[in-house]
Amino acid sequence: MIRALQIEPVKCTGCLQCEMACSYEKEGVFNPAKSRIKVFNFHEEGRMVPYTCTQCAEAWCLHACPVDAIRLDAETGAKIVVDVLCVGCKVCTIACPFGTINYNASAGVVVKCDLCDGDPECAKACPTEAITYVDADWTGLERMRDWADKTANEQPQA
Amino acid sequence: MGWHGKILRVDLSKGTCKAEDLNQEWARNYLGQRGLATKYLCEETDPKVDPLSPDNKLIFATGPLTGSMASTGGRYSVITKGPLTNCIACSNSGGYWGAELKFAGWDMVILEGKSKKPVYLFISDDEATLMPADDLWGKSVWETEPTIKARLQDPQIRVTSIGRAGENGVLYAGIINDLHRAAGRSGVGAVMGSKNLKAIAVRGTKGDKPHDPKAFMEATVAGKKVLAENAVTGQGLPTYGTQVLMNVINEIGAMPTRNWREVQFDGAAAISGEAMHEPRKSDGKANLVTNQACFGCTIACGRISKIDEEHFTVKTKPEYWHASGGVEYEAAWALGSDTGIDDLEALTYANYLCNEDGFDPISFGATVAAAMELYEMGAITDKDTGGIELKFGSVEALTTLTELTAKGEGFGKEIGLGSKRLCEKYGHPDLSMTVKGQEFPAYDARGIQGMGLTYATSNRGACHLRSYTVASEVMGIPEKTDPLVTDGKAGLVMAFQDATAVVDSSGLCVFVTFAWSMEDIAPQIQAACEGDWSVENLLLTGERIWNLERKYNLSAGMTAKDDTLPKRLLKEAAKTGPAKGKVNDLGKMLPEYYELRGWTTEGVPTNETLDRLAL
Amino acid sequence: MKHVILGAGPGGVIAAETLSKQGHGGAITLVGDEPEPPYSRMAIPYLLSDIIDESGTYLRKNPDHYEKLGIDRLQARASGIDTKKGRVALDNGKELPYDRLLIATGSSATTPPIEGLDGPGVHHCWTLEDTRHILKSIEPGSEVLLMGAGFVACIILNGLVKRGAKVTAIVRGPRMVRSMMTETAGGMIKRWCGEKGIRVLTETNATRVTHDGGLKVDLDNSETMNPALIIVAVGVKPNMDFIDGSGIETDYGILVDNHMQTNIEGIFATGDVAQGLDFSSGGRSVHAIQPTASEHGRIAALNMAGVPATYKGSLLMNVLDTVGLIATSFGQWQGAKGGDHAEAVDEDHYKYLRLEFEEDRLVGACSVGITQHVGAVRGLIQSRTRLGHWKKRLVQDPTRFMEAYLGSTQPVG
Amino acid sequence: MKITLKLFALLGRYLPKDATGNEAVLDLAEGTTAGEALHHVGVPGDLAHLVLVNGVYLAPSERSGKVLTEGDALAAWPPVAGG
Repeated sequence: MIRALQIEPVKCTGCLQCEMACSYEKEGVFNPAKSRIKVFNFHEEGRMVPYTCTQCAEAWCLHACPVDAIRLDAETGAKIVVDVLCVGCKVCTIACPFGTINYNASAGVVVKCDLCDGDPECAKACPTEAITYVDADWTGLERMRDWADKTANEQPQA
Repeated sequence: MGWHGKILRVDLSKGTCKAEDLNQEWARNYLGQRGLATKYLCEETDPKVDPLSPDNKLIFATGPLTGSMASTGGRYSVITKGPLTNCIACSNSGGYWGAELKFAGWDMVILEGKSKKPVYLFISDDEATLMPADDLWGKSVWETEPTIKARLQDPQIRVTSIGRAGENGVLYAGIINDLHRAAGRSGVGAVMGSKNLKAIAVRGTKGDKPHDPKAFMEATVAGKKVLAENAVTGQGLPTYGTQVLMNVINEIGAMPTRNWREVQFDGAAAISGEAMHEPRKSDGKANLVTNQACFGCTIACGRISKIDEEHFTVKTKPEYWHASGGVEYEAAWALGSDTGIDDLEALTYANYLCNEDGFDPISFGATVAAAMELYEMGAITDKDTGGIELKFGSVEALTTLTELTAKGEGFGKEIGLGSKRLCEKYGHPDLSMTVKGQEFPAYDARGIQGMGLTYATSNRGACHLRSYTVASEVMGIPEKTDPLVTDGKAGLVMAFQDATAVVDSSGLCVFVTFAWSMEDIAPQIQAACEGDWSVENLLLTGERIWNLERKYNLSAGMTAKDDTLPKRLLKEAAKTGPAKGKVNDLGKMLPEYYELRGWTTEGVPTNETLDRLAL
Repeated sequence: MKHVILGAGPGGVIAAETLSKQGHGGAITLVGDEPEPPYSRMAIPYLLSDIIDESGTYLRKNPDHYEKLGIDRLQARASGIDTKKGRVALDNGKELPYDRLLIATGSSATTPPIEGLDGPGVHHCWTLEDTRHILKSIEPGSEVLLMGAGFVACIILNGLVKRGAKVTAIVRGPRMVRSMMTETAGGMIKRWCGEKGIRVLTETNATRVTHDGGLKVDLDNSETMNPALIIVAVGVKPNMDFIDGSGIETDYGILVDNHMQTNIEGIFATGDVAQGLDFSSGGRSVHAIQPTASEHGRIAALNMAGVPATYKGSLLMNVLDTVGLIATSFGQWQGAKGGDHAEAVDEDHYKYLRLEFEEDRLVGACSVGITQHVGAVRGLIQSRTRLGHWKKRLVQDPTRFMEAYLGSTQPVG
Repeated sequence: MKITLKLFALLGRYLPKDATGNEAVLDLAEGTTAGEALHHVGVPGDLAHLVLVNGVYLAPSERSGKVLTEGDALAAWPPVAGG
């Protein structure tokens, strides 16, 4: 069963433990600036919204990559950047309509969520279960897909 | 690493920014943040300095756990000589700014001199630049922060700034980061204003790493588990915030009311944490929108509120219809109980204004309360107030004075000087409910005896955050003691003072101590830093910090005479509740405290004590 | 069913892969005129910068990739199409029969009509072969004259600088990257280049190139240069000469409908050579960019395989790295008729963002120095999301676009 | 015998339906102890961390011995703290 990150903004307190866990896992330092998951603070609404790659089926980043550096992890469904192949051209960063694949200038490659090989650190670090790793069917994935359709450059066929 | 080993020195007079190495020996002796910055201040400035002169320095300091995965590891402190108290001032704040400074690669920022023109400091990793702020001067925190972010084109930049209160010399002006987190007490914002420094904006992308990553992750995971499983930090604080105390403290008869004339407030329930959850009659919505955490915090006690749009205070001001930091217990008490006001929406509005223009709601509310008493007894007249009817319970008086104080206009100018100066001016110094010039927080020392000693001996003037014996005397943390007796309180206060000095120097929030003992904290610091950070050494460090602050104050001109309480607490007995008939028995506790501290009867640390602490 | 794909760039390769995945049961022939395995021009600047070797530019890394998918590769160049008989004539004299044909022949770099510019020492930077020539011709201290200051010119600057070349870029027009950046952004990039030691001469053209004992270039500012090498990067044009007389309708490129089919049934076109539906204008444009090529390829292949797929149009978007300064542009970055905009400029820190709106919808953008979450700009444009009250916030601070995106599409309050 | 019961914070859910705010008046038999009164409304003993009778702290060991009298205010909280 494919699992996915389920994010429930209403439960998020904005502590950024997820960003710390992510950057620590991926970069070896506590550095939210390099986290693949980002919490956005909607001060005026009083809401904190964690956001990261939804590993969308469209895989805009993967399709746009000119050098085959973004691959599908068949086990987790994650779209993974192969660092040694990525040349840092950044085409994926403009192609992904969710804004969740980003260029890391110090490394010269793009970075994105890879679901930590099926054991996401952000979900483990979240103290309020605002981020959980659950069966894909349970997530708000349907809503995300609806939106992806709206964004898609292909019209759904009747 | 714990420390980056790098501090930023900014000479505002010359307009220069320089990196220098952190004094590692001092770091080993004073840990970080409060302790370490106090050491720098003591070494670099004359304690007799005029706090608002260019010769005073202003230090923004992080702790070794700031910007780490330790729960609550996001604190920073502002250390300077305080204009409200003429004592050492150390104000601690959460939010996200402190961690960002750490991620930019700095342990602390020392600001000296005075800029000719308004400036703000922009720190982007290794680069620090002073930028013109002429057009930001005169703007509130709520305008400054988004303007700087937009100008520098990075929504991820964190800003700490002063509002108009800091510019206008409100003596209890604070420094506000992330719109509503405050280094609130003792007037650190007035010092920032006196230096023509509007803000410090930081963007840090370098990150931070503990000395022993594996041990650190184990220790912090264990610590977070303890917080989650503790009923106070795992449930009570996230749900009700500090405001859960309103009914508790009122029930035990230690709720200072109407400038401490009474010890119970009949409107307490209406402004309590419970009330913030209740749907309002007017619009069916609760005042509380959500709870919010500061950086790294797995407790998340922060209140995010939204004022009823139909409430008369904001009905014609849609700019206040959004969510923002709501009232915490101390603010609700000072703006509410102490002024006799039980209108939660009005208190939220006043609290918004305090954040918006950067001033301490505790000192402000308490000063208004003192003014109300002076007004009701005829010492202050309509002529003085410009026609404001300063009666206890008057919402209009409170909100008008909040607006005037923010802007530095009319009677607001006098309110901005604090209750000590106000009461002296109008001939009733005894009615100022202060110690060393700083207004009390929300615990009546007649109903909680230990807090009397806490206030009298606090190095930054009356304050609950230097030794929160309420935890023991009221809540039974770590052990229940009787709030009405003085026995054992000297030792209790001293233990709390030293432990708090450690926590305040570490990067952690003092609220962790509701669940963590020093045994929970030590392994986290030990794994983050090099050196010996055993429980024993930490507590010795705490005691060293306390004595260093004491030495600073003595050099600044304080004496044992300043370790006292207003006459009202020593002579006027509580009228109701369990403490009925009681005053605070400071006279019994203080000598015992001096002795335990290893101080002379004049409150001066003996040479033996200083030697023991390597001071 | 015989599927023939002319052109082995990203559009052609993705089309071949898509056809293979559809399991159409026929043959797929991928025709490319270069000897190397299919590669990406987007990667050439990084070859120049020595970040990768030639194999790093290959579109697919596994040597068996095409074989495994049942894709036949053929090195040849198409010279004509007989649409009646369904045959493509090749430059090796052979003919290739097809049932479905995809023209994905891309574009070529152009050379301006300047005397002597067709001689030795003058190269494009478009193919791997070009790149090899360039790498052979420069060494530390070499003077290089770069003609052009557009997208391609900018992205190869880093490689030239890294190899130690002293670069002078000349451009006829008044600013750099005028086809994707506003005047302010172009000016910023020019200033940045100056700071990195690159000489950029705007409103300057070469009038004559001579080759007597080394290159000599006369510029119209009366300067004379003796570069070791001239690189010409002034623009590209679709490769479609070979369809002359075939009856396939063309304009600037080959005209295709929203199924990527030309006016002739069974013949499709994609990528740089195709003039297809433009998301922003609703008309038909050539968007010679990588994302469009890959989207085109996929849609065309689905239709070729009999799976009806309708294209919603390509969105113009570019990302440019000029010696470390990153810039992007999206959609109607020059603004929409009757629309309005938000702009933030920070010359000191090389940061710039301009958002173009039509009512409360984002229709275009242009940025300098912004790398995080830029894809959300595309998301907002392409979903035609109504921004509501977020528009006002964006006018105050356009850099909050990611929040605006989340605020308009996610349940935030 | 009528007493005032006050249940705060998360204990609020154990208040009788006719409560106003966090208070309710209980009519109890003479001789009812503080412990029995809390049990009467269903407050689990381990959740009642801070129990006050007329503002005075009652240790857990004293709850079963403390007999309430007419007009007493019995207040209880789960573990709480603030600052």
